[in-house]
Amino acid sequence: MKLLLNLLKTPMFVIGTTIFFGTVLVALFAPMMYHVDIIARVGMPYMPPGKEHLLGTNHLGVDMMSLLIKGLGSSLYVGFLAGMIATVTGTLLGIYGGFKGGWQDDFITLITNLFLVIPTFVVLILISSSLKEGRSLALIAGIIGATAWTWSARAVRAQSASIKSRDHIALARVNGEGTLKIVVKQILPYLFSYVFMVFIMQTASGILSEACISMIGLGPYDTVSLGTILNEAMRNEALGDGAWWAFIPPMILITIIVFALNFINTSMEGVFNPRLRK
Amino acid sequence: MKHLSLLKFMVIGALSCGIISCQQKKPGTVTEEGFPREKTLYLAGFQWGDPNTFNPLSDWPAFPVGGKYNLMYEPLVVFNSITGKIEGLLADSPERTDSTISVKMNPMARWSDGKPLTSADVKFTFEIGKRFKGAPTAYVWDFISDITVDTVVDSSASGEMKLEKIVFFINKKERNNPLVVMDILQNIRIVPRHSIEALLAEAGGELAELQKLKFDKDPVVSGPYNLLRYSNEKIVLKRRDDYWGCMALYNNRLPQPVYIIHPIYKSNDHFSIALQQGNLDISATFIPRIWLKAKEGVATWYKKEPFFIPATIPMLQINTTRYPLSDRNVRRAMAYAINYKDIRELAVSGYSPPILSGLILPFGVEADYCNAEDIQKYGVSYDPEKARAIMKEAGYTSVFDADGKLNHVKNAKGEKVPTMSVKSPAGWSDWESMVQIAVKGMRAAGIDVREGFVDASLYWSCMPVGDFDLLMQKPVPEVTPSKPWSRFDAVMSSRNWKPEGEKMNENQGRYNNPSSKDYNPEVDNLLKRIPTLTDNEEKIKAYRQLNIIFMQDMPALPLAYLPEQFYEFSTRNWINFPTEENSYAPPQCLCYGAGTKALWEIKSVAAE
Amino acid sequence: MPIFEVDNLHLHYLTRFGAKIPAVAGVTFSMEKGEVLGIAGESGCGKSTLVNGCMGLFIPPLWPTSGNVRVDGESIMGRSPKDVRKNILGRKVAMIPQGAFNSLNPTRKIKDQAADMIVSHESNVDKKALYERLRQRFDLIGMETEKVLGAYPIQLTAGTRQRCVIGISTLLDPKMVIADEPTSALDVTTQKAVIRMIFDLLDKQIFSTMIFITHELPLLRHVANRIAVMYAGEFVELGTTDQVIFDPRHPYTKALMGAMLSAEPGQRQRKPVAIEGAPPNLAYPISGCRFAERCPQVRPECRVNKQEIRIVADRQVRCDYAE
Amino acid sequence: MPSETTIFSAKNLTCVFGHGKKSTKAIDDLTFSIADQEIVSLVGGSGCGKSVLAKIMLNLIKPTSGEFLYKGKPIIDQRFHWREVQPVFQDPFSCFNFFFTIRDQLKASFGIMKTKPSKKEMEERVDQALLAVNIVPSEIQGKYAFELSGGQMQRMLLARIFILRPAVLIADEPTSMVDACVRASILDYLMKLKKELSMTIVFITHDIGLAYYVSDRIFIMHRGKIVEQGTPDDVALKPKNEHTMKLLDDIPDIHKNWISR
Repeated sequence: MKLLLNLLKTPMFVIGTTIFFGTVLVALFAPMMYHVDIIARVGMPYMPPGKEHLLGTNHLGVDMMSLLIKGLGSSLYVGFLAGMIATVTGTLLGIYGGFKGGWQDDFITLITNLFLVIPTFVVLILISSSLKEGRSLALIAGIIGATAWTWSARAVRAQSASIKSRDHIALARVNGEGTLKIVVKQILPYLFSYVFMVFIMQTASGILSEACISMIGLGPYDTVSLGTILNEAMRNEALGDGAWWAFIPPMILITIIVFALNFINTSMEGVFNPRLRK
Repeated sequence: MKHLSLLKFMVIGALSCGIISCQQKKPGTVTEEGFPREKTLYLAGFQWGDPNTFNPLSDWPAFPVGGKYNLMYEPLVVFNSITGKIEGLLADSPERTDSTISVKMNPMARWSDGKPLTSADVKFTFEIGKRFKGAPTAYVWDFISDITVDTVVDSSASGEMKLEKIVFFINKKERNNPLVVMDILQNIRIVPRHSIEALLAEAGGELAELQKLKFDKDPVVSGPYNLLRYSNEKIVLKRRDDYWGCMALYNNRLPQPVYIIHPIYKSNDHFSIALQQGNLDISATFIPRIWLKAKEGVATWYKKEPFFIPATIPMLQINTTRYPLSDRNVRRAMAYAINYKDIRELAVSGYSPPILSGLILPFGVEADYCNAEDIQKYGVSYDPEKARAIMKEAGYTSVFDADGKLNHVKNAKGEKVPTMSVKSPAGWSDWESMVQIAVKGMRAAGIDVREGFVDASLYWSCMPVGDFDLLMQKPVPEVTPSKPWSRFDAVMSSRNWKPEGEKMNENQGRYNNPSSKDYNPEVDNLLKRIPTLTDNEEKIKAYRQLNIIFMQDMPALPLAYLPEQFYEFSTRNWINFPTEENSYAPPQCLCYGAGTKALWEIKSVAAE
Repeated sequence: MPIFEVDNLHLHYLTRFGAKIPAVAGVTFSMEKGEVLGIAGESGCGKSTLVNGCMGLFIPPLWPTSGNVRVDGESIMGRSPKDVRKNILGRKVAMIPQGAFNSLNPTRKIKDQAADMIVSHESNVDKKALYERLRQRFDLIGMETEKVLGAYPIQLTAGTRQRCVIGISTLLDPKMVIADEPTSALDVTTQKAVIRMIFDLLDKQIFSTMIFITHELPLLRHVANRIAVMYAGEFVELGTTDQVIFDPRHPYTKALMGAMLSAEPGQRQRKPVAIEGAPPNLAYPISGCRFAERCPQVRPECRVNKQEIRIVADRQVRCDYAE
Repeated sequence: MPSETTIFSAKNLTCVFGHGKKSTKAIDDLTFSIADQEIVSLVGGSGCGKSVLAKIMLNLIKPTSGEFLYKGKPIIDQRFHWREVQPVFQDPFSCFNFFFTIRDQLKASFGIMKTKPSKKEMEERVDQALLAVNIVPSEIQGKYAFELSGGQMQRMLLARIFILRPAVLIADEPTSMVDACVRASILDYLMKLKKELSMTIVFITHDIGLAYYVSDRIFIMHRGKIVEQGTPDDVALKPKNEHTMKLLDDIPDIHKNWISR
């Protein structure tokens, strides 16, 4: 509670969360207020922003505002899902390895290190290019999550190993608490803020990864994400034709989200990390 | 940490975008080492991969040897798509009888080593195809049966002159197709007998051995330019100041550019940027919204829509052997479901005039065969209601999700109809957009089709064996005297019909299976008869008949009219390119077909 | 002239809600060159706050209220933290912190961290000369130079780590050294080694004047010339080591001495006496003696009258009733 | 001979960490016994194995080889063992979880008891224990570990012992993180525990002076071995082993010469 209060007193955190939840709210509620249609053609290609179309149209004459709202939703969804997958997998493995120790820990560390040295973005490209048909948002998120869990595992493992040496774990044992209860009561609360930070970073990097693979044309089919908007704009010469509205807004959105998440993360680090807190 | 590197990636991306856009605004001429800009013409769009060989007898020689480029090796005649006339080059324009087509050789034609270019070279070039099945000229012997040479006396004002007359006999037994023979005269580039015969002897008389030679060191050519050097980045040609045509055809004038450089770009937008920066003078690639580039000095044939002269029809080829595409109703419903106006305005930047149903272009030389009444009666146009009605009538039920998205389609038996996909090369942005719009329309009309963008190599390998549901294609893109017959032939001919999995060079949709009960022999009859017709009324009648069958059966879905080749030029360094107002040559890149003559007419901006 | 003077120094913390909490009040002392002053007190008595004040380093929420600190006659008050870090710390006043682990960066080698110390204060240092200088200094202070300089902090024992910290913080030959509980995290054996090193540095004239802060009075007996006893932000007794250890006059000093232990004959029967209660909360104003609540000799007046420093038996004592 | 009145007895006790070349013997072939109601101090520098021995006594680490008996029997039921043997650790801050109130964590110690008392009784016993270490219960009501001082926290650990009333207390450097005045009071409470609960105490410290004050017997440990043992007066005033002498020498006593300058 006190931590939360401290967080709320950190301007960086407040700014970050405000911006981030702002984007989430837009993604959730804008479709109710704005007629979002990413199918219908409403005008000529690359119509500049104007009264009818606040952000102009894309190369197929589709309303950019609609595309952005829909794309924002997709990107956040992919980010959340990828972050969730990476964080949950990484945390479970990290806690298990860090708390259990022994050969299980060695094995998990080995696997993690192995995955860490593999260039994940290349793997990402290979997997998504081998899936010729039916790349859904969830699948893309799954692929990103599956390549990104390693550094959460590593980070969480280190943390849980250091918490393991704290004396209250020993006290809990002599209080007769079982392993599960110790993990839940004595370790998880300490990791929670950390895991949450990892989750936020994983979400941010998930959004970026999605944008990156969409940028090179390996993004999801049948839907619109901020990355695919950028990709379409790039392929259809928005840049050369001066149609800035086709690529600047999605770029700004991605930057804003990632910066907001970074803000949140940095501010939380300041509050949660005792050494920095001093 | 990882997120930081990704952030950097974004920042770098943003910066590089900014840099590119800045560069585009910066005018100026870029001079390459040793090639004075005012004497160098940059053209691009023909060579995409690394240049391997310049051997005119190999299968895929690099620019400007393969294809219909007239810079190094020349054909007998060229076709001017603007006038519809065949113009002379190594020979004068052909004369046609019922069984022969003949041309008279230009007596002034010379090889670059000074030897005269004679009928012997022509005969040699064609007869290589008779001797070797692997030669590029092998196919011509399906269409001609013999070549003979006579000497005729030409008595013009300047006095009497002995000329060689080459007579091509139409192969009545095999294909009996004078139209293709006409095409052949401008398709086959003549090679020097004296040098190649020697090389062939050195190669032990084996063509395969000869084909291994690269011909990249001062080859013997007849054209106005010769190869200077090449790399993976560009091909450089240098003007031949002793080109025979300067005297014979151009009043002793030289082509303006001393050098022609073909830079090798990898992606469509590079061409656009290079044109706008003035680093490229002519391009043959799709550049969207060309009117926006006018301020950078980029222009094309017309100043307003459709900008280009329509000459070809990109279409969705349909595999008619696969269910449910084997059902004519489904094909017709698809044709009704496509929003052709959106394709015209969005996908091809308005470069296409409004499309009419059928396989005949309602313009230029083909306009005669196009019949408005027939199209009114049998043709299709964008009408989603009609599309739905056809599907319903044919017993199909489309099942939609709550949010209005098509889920699947059931047939009359209640079985789920397989989802169809449209194969198209990934990254070809104009085609991608056409496919997107077509698919959008079909899905809205309750037809279960999806986009299937694939790697270009996969696309090319799937095409001849028919491994597709629908395939984005542009059959016979070149403008030739045989149009529109060759287009019908490419889409509908069952002459070599083979089942899916085996190669077919035409009709890859496997339309009109000769062994099926629905076989319509009239199609092949008409395709066989039209080339031999000389009477215009007869021809019109035959074409009308063929077009009606096409419109009824819809073996393919034409989407738009596009030019033979995109032709964009930049006036930053060179001016006086052929345009609508200044139509001294057809809208072709200055290396191609009848467009080559513009090389003598363009003017360097610096020299003005 | 004294080399280090603290003149009626008052310091306070400013809370987020704007309240001032006085942490150090009316501290006055001066030190001659070559002197070692020990400051003793329990945790939370304001020792560490005083250290920051003595370095002129004020990072919010710590603020100076009044008073002055002079090194070599020059005031070091009223400067920005950046200025203090560049021009005061390490050169005029060096600080030896409590936990070596917290003050060393675990990801960098000792030699790089030592080099930083020099580079951040001097411009245009030649890299080769710099490392030669480091080597000489580490040789001089009796470390295993080659092994230590190339090592990461984690590869060293706690004692060596602390000695490295001392070596690094005195690299620039500071005029004053403040050692803030440099040994309290160490076991007795290591503690001795560290103290020995500090003596060695004093003997080699690398620095000569030092403030040594600890809660272990017996340690001060061996280290300091003079001892100041601090309680709740104030000096309650300041005198020579022998005066304070063997003849304490302030009730708090007496109580501290009573809580000491030692393995000497007869001492086993003398049970240590704990001081009951806790130091006062400085957030609330205190009118009388700050020790009154825990003082065994408390009188009613103590709770009312503010105690001032006076001289009793040749040393300063902040108690009206001390004799 | 181990008997009912022998609390701990060890025979050839060895504990090895790691394996292969990296292995270290933390406890090396120890044989000793600790009698009921005795206060035994384990004294040694860091890394001498005293904390490992404490963990073995607490059954938090299993010895590699040798025999270790509690009241003459090997430790089988660890819950039973923990009802009998409880620790006080060195760093009070790391002994409490920051996410639950102190009071809740004190109550958590009832978990090891055979029959949990009623809620009301639990609260009462916690209050009593707090008062026993001189803390007014309301003072820590709703407070978290980081809101208390080091001395208060260390007393909380002692309060925990007052609640559990074990037969044996393993006090692992309970005073090394607190300052001198608090140290005295902690020692007071230990004595009080011993007196009130007739406890056996194993007191672990690096300060032989401290051991001298509290113990009945002192074990001097060095590199996993007990190098000297005896009564405080014997060990501290008439040391025979060099390691003992060094430990004595390292303490800065007021009266003796410590380091010459």
